[in-house]
Amino acid sequence: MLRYIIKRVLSMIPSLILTSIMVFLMVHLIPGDPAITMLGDSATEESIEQMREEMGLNQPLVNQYFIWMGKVVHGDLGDSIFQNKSVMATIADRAETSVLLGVMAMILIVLISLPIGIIAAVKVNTWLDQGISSLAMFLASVPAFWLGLNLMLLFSVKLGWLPTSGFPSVFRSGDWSNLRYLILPSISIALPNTALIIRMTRSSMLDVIKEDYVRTARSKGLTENAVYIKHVFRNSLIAVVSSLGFVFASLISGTVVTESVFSLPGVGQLLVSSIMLRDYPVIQGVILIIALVFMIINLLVDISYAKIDPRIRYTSAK
Amino acid sequence: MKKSKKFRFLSSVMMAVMLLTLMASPFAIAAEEEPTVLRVAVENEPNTLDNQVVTNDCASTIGQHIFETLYTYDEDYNAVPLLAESDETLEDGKVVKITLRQGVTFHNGKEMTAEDVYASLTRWLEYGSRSSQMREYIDSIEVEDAYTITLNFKQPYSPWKNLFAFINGGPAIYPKEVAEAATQEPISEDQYIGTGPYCFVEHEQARYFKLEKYEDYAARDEEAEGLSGDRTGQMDEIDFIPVANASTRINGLLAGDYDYVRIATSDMYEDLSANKDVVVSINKGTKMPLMFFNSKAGIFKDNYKLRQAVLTALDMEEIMSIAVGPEELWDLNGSINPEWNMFYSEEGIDTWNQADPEKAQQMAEEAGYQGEPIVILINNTQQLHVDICTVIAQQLESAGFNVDAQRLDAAAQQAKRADETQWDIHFTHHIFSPEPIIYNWMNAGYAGWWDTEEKRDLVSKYVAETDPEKQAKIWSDIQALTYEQIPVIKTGDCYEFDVYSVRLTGLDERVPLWPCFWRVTLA
Amino acid sequence: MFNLLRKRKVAIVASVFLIAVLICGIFAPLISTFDPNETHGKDRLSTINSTYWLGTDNYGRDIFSRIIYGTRMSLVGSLGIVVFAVVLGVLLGVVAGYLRSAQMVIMRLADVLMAFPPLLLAMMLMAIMGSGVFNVVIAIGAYYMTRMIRIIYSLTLKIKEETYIEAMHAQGASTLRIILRHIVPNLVSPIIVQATFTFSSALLQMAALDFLGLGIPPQYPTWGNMLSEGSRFMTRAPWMVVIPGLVIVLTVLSINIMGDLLRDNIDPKFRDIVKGT
Amino acid sequence: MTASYKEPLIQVRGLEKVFRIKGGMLEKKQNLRAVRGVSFDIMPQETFGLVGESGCGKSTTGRLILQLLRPTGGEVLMEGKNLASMKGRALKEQRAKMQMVFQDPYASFDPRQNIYSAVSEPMVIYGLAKTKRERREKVAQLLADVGLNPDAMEKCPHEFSGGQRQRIGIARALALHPQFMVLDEPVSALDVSIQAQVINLLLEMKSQYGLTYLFISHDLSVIKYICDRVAVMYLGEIIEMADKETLFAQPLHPYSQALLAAAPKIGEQRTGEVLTGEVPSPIRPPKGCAFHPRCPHARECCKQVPPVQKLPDGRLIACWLYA
Amino acid sequence: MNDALLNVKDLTITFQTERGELTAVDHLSFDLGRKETLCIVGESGSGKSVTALSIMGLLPQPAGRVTNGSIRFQGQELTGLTNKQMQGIRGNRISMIFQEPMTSLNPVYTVGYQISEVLKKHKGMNTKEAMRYAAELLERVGIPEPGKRVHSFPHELSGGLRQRVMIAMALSCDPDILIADEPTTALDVTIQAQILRLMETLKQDLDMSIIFITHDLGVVSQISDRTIVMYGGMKMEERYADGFFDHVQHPYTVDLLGCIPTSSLSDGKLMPIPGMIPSLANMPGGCRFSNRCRRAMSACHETIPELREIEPGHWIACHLEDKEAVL
Repeated sequence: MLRYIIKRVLSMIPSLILTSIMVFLMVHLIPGDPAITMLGDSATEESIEQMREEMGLNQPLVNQYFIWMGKVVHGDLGDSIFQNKSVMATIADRAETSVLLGVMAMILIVLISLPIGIIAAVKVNTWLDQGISSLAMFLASVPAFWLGLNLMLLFSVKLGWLPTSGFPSVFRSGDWSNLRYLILPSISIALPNTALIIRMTRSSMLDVIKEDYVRTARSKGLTENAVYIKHVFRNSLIAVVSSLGFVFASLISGTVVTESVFSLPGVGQLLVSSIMLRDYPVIQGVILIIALVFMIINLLVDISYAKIDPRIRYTSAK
Repeated sequence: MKKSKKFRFLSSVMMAVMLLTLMASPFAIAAEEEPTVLRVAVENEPNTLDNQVVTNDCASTIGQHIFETLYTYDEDYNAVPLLAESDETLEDGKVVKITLRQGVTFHNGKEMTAEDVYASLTRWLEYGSRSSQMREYIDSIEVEDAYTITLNFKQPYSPWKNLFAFINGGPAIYPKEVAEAATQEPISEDQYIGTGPYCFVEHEQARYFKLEKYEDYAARDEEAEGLSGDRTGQMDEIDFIPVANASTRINGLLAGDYDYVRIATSDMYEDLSANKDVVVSINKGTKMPLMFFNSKAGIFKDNYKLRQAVLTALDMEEIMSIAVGPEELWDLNGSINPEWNMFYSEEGIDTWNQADPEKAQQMAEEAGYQGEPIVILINNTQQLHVDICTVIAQQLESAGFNVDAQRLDAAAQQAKRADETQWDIHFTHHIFSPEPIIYNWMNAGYAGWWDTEEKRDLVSKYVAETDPEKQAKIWSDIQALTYEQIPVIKTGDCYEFDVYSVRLTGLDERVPLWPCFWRVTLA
Repeated sequence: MFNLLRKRKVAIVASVFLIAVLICGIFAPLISTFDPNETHGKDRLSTINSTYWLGTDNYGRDIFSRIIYGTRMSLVGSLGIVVFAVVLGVLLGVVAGYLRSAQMVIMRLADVLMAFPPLLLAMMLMAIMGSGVFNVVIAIGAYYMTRMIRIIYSLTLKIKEETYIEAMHAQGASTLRIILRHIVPNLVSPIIVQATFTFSSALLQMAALDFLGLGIPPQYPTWGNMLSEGSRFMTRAPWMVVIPGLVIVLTVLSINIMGDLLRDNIDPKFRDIVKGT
Repeated sequence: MTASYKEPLIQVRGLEKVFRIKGGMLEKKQNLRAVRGVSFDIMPQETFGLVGESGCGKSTTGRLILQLLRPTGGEVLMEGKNLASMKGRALKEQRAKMQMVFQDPYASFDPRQNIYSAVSEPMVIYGLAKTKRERREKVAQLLADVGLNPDAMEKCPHEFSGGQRQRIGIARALALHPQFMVLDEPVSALDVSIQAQVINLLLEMKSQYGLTYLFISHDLSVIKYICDRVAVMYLGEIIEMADKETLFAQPLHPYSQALLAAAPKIGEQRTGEVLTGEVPSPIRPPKGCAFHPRCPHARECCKQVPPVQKLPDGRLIACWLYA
Repeated sequence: MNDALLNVKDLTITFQTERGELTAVDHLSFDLGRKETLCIVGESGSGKSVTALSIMGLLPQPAGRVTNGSIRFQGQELTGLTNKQMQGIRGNRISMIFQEPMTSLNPVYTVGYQISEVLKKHKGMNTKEAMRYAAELLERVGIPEPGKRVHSFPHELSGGLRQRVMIAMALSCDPDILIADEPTTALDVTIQAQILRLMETLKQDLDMSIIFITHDLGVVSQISDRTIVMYGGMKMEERYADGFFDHVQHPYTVDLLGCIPTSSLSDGKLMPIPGMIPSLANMPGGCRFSNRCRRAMSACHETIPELREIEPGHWIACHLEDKEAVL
């Protein structure tokens, strides 16, 4: 297993290098630069030019890239232009929110969509199945900001159960009740994504139901429940896990709208604000980290395949 | 088919998680001797509080609690002393001697002396956002003794007092060692040492700016009123929390997460004024949406007739009623400064708000316009700009102009603006300034580059004049020139408004440009 | 096709709705009552009434006409994205599937592009080229292209192993002929299924981009733009956000229903690959 | 039909094929030696049978001859020309002379094509019939030959039964008037009553067009009915090869004997002892005679590779019993 | 045979399809005695597998339904039982093995676990006991190193070994009836011989009867005590095994024998049965074989022939009267 992991990690390096080149080029092609955003609207042209000199933005792009990559190779993503701390530190501040938000959303997604997906598959082509599929598709097409604002109106303003916005750090304050700040945001992230997992669970189970070993399981006299859960669902786990991995990866970077509605200090928000500020090192650092996380999640999903389906671990000589 | 075992097990876990977190929330036990905290939701997160080199409104709202300037404004926006004790003008305005108050200490305990003021002024003159004009007129600054400082001008420069009172992009007073070390880059957070009623504790990115009451603040003895007078802090701690989304800010106020909310959107005005749990307070300072014309290149260069044609086409009432909405939040006012201000003038405003597309089209043809596309640069992060430009584009199209409205984010707009070949009109706004000379279009280096002979000599006459009445007269000539050469077109005055909980006391009836919270108490 | 529809009644409703949307898109000028960009200051934020069938927005523009015209731009945008994703996706997917050498490079590129969230891509493209339909298509299209490449790649691998492909080799058919006459035609039905799901999620992604002001420029009314403008008036004029939101939801729902219908009837061999994600 | 003394049509010399298969996620690449040095000749108008259990390499051998798979060793001569070294145009010309019929009737047709285009495609590739009309006539003729109604041309494969599709497969193979045809288990997937129809059709086609067959199957009774000479394969090697009569009358190699004994005969209830054990893995084949671990007569010398001998009755056998 | 273990009377099974209701099995009746191997032989589409599935109550839902007739097992009517009640019988009193060993076992569980599932369900054993007994079962069906094999996964075993695992699983609760649906069709000839030999020995040792479904007449002659020939969903002929192939009467069975090549050198040219296997949608009227029967008479096309006992233990459903006409 270790040999496989090492091989996969090594194969990540070319991808990361390719990503870094793409990001660097794109970031520097955007009009406007940190000098402008730092000095603001009324600054004169010469003061901006002076600031560019100071920041070393006038050097040829290639040099700037290799200076940056030189540091990245040693694990230092450089320093944020606007917050006088390292890019890694800025991302670390925000990572807590995004990770906790992602994990809570995933828990909700799994708790909601797996059982419903199973029921939809078991009761295929009944009104229940079509009802569930249509509801799932409805949830998938509800705009995130609309869901977020309405949840906030209902649960925070009218009922006052939950706070409206912000998220005081849990690790630093050690106060786990702060998680209540993330309940509404994670619901508004989870619901649209449940549709994908419900559909995936349903369709992969429908494929497995037709397999011979399901008929064998029934011929052994097992109850319908046992057949569906132990035999059918267990075998459709691979397709489900791969789509869960995909959803979790997209959560890390894709929750910008929800973060802006609930004003959560997440990675998505950091990315948007640093693009607005043209904070080059932070933009490049965040995207590299997102790409790395994406690849790590894919690797974890692939490794879990071996656990889920023994055929993948090793094939017999036959 | 009974529910599958797995499903029953999973749903019970989910319920448990939800209940657990709900239980914990409302019962945080309030300790007796809890320090009073004021929670202010602000509209964005400034990347620095170094007011000398940035003009972000939010940086001034927070900054004015930490740093102080030599002068400040009273209710009617006349400059009154703050850190300064008194001043006298000698040699008909070319020399100004300012004596400082004594016993004023910085947050690090060190007493403020002329040395600190000298270093701060020097750094501001060198790199300040709004010091470029004064930099041409100033000759030197001398430290007379520990508490007096002298400004020597090449020619008389009367606006210095208004400039010293305007903290936004103005000369906030820093300790000597901080000011001397500071360059063009904003000072770092550990250097936020001022003389204000609150000292800077901590800034957590995207979470809050925490300020704490400065116990031995040297307050003035006059009665506190607006920004002037005794600024001793009442609340122990103030948290400024950036919340980008306006609806979220308001919902947070209604749900009790915040006590004070900066800038709500205009469409919420009616509902919020009807709501008895909150107080709506309109900002006294006007906000002028402005169209800047490109005087360096393109079809508007030296073509005042075409600019007048554009002005003729615009129906300001429709623009403001659509873009802002409720009457209380906007006025149709052609004058650059509002009515209650001494620089209010009627000069040239008869050509303002004609709303006559046919005449405009005819004037444009006479001015040699053959339908070339007019590029308007819009900053899409400012919703007000987007709304106004949408209506303007519609009106100009119906007056025969060919409009190419380009929406870009703030940095991209500003970058494109720097290149004169890329645009014809760029849209921004300017907050009210007691000292009109610092408005951007008065500065030749600012994008639009209005730099004509008549303007230069009017400006030099203006700055040389020390008598306020005469200065106001010169200003109305400048306004007349503005309506003749049209460097900018103003679409009216609009007012932002803040909303706060009824439990707050000690706030002014109308928000003084940047709200101040040192007199606030939370019932 | 019709007996498929009969089987699922809800599919009939969906197809009728889609046809209606299509007609609105094509004959927008005839159906809409006002010019979508025409502002009527005084009738601002009015509710549903006789003159403005679905009320007006904050600029006083007629919402009904904007929805009708919005159909055109939303459909064109989504169609552009689908075409971009399908054409490049199929091209690269088949090449990666058939030629071992190309497989490494193309799949590596797909991984990298996959890590780029469409939102970020759109933000950068918009900042570089200014807002426009073209860069929205590329930004979102690139993301779905990578998904299409993966699907076509695995489909090609599966078809390549089929006996009739081996029969073609036995008859001396050239690689090009096999790809064009035997592999691509068999990809058509799974492509159609994946295209329907791409179309519906592209519609949503465009609405999200418009909400962040990165999407199609405001002169062209789109459902996304209307949604984002409406978001500011949710309390004051809820219909401004509900109506476009509803139209998006119903359209996406109908497309997905048709997609499901198609996917359940394509060749079972491909069903496990084309999961409609 | 005993072998005529003409030049053999197909000569297979020491044919080898090694597949590099990737084990599971964790195993490194392994060599699967599917065909381990196979040699035989096929005379013109002869039906040569290849019989053996699954995994013995018989299908692979058929594909190697047609160059659908490139051999990793040995050579295949057709009319004296070595196919293994041919490339591009030359190989394409040679392909017209040798065609194949596949086992699974449902998978051997492109579901998108109707019968007319399926059967006429070879003609298009080789430009045999210029105009569409000419092609339609040829296809109609071929369909009639295989006993199908010509107006079936417009229909698609899924509208036909397994037996009919196998007939269309044969029609397609005949389109280029080949000399040699590889039949890879053509009737194994069919029902018994249909099987007989197709077998008779194959025999008719052979006599009508003077074809030469390589008939691959695991069903001994079908091999016995249709073939002239038979080779028995085990784990990638030919262990016994002889005329049908000599082999079926008296199989000598222990594996051939076991194979014949195992096939259930109609009307007989066999009680003899049964061959035990499983076919070993081709990745790590046993040393020497591959059958020795399961062979009842195995001796110490069987661990060395048995010589291939020609017995007086014309039979080739690779077994130490007869060395 | 009133003390029959299982008797099936007038069993009719229909399938709901887009093209309306199709009859897969039409008024089939047969009995199964103790320790007897009944062979049901027929080509594809003859309804043999559907019959087996209906006995187990595993007809594909919701399409398949037993529209009439009865299946009585030890006096208990099975068609009326609920799914819950049938689960008590499946794998316990009646168990089944299938054709494709490659796909009949769940790839993600060890073979031991899949066997222990049956033991835990019907015998109430705990996991440890069940796994230990599973190893014994594997040994009884002739799998080498059963202790190790019980923990291996299906894909690690060859086709033959997997079929042995299926048999072990089916025998785990000493069922009264084992239904085998073409268990050896997918196997190589040598492995098939091993499995058939295993089933014979098991039948001797255990008090169990077997319903063996196949299309291969060679297999029939190897293991059958009594054989039923089915065609188009109906029973054509039924006879005890002794001298079966010399005394078959029904034209279909005779012609079928005529078109099967044997491995003896002596048999002559194959005589194929003309025409195609009838699909359920367009079944010929009257006798189902009438459209392909060399000796079809006008009566054959109109009425379905009655089942007649032409000699003790030998029934045929054919209008032809005297013996000679048949041969």
